[in-house]
Amino acid sequence: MIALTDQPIDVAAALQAAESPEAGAVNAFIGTIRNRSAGRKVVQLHYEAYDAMALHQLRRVAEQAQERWPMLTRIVVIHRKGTLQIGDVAVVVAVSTPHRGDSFAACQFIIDTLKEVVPIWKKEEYEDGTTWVAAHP
Amino acid sequence: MIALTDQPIDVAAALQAAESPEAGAVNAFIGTIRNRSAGRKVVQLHYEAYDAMALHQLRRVAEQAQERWPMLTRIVVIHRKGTLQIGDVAVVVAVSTPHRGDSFAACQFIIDTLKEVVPIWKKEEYEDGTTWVAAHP
Amino acid sequence: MNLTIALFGIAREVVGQSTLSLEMPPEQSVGDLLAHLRTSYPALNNLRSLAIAVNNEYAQPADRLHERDEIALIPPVSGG
Amino acid sequence: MNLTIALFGIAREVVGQSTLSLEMPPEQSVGDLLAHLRTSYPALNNLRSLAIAVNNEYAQPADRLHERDEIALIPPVSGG
Repeated sequence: MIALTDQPIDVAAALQAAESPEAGAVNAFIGTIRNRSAGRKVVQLHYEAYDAMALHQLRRVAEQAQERWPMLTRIVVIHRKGTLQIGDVAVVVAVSTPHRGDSFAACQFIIDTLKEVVPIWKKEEYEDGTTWVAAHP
Repeated sequence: MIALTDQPIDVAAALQAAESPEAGAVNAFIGTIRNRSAGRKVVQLHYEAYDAMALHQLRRVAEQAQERWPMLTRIVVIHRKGTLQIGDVAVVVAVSTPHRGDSFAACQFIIDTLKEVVPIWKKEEYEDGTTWVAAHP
Repeated sequence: MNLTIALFGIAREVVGQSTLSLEMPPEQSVGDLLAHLRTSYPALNNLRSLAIAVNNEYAQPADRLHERDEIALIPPVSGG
Repeated sequence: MNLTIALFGIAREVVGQSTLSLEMPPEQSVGDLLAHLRTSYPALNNLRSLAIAVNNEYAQPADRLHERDEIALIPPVSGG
């Protein structure tokens, strides 16, 4: 299950979608909105996505993971977009494998690669301004 | 939160307990009961625990993780005991950290160490017999 | 040929609009388009990276552009 | 001194009871107890490992046992 949504992410449903009777190990990464960033207090946050390409690239990342870890039984990636508050869930990656080491490695690969290639942009809003994260050197 | 329980584990509640406004990354490992083990069809499974020592050792593992990853903001470990069916959740480990790499490493350390030191024993029940897992060479 | 370029994030703010319509000579490459945009909007040169996507894939500088391509300017991504 | 040993998992099944009460000379070590148990219940030698826990901690062979210690025999663990 690969999705991009402007609604709150149901983490429990995402995890359940990752579970499978053939797989004893589920690893999940949940990215939430921190109250501070680079020492500044964050008020809220906006995620903008290039929807069609973001979904396409998310599917590509999942396919790459499946090639590298053929024993993956389920892959769930859900990314939020729109305006988020502190503590809100921005992204969930959940995978299942028969044995646990593979679940950690595959989940970390997916979130690491997602952050490199998926066209989604985060704008942080502080009490005294805003920044597009990672835009400048 | 460290717990040993004979009731079904509420995974969503465990994850929520791991989240924190100071930490943007939650990593969770969920161990579920597979329908096969070493090629045999598993019917159900029994976990026996030495309760007092298991809780003490679980707390020790959490303390070791906290020493090694001082940036850990929350550690949740819940292990089930008693009779479990295929697909049931046997264990949940969930941790939060400000940055994601640490959350993966700390969560994996905790589940790996748990499996080595915590006095809990798994008896698998097949259609034609039972085995105490890992008991024999 | 007429190219339509979708703009996102800080690139959209720098250019001041969410799509650009450009009339360019035929046989233009991705590299040509990037050079044109960097010249027209110098603030784009302050970004840590700048890529062109064609039909939902990251494109290489030598790739040729075609009028019906879905083109987007991709500033540094920051999802997750 | 009288020692009470809690038994779990396959060790409980091998011995056939969930606690053992043993009368042993004073100043016995963990290693002495393990040797005694392995002799009394040879099937314990088939296990991949066998440890003694004293007061909820894994004990070393040279550790001395005391009458009020909470002692347990720990066959190979398989939690998680």
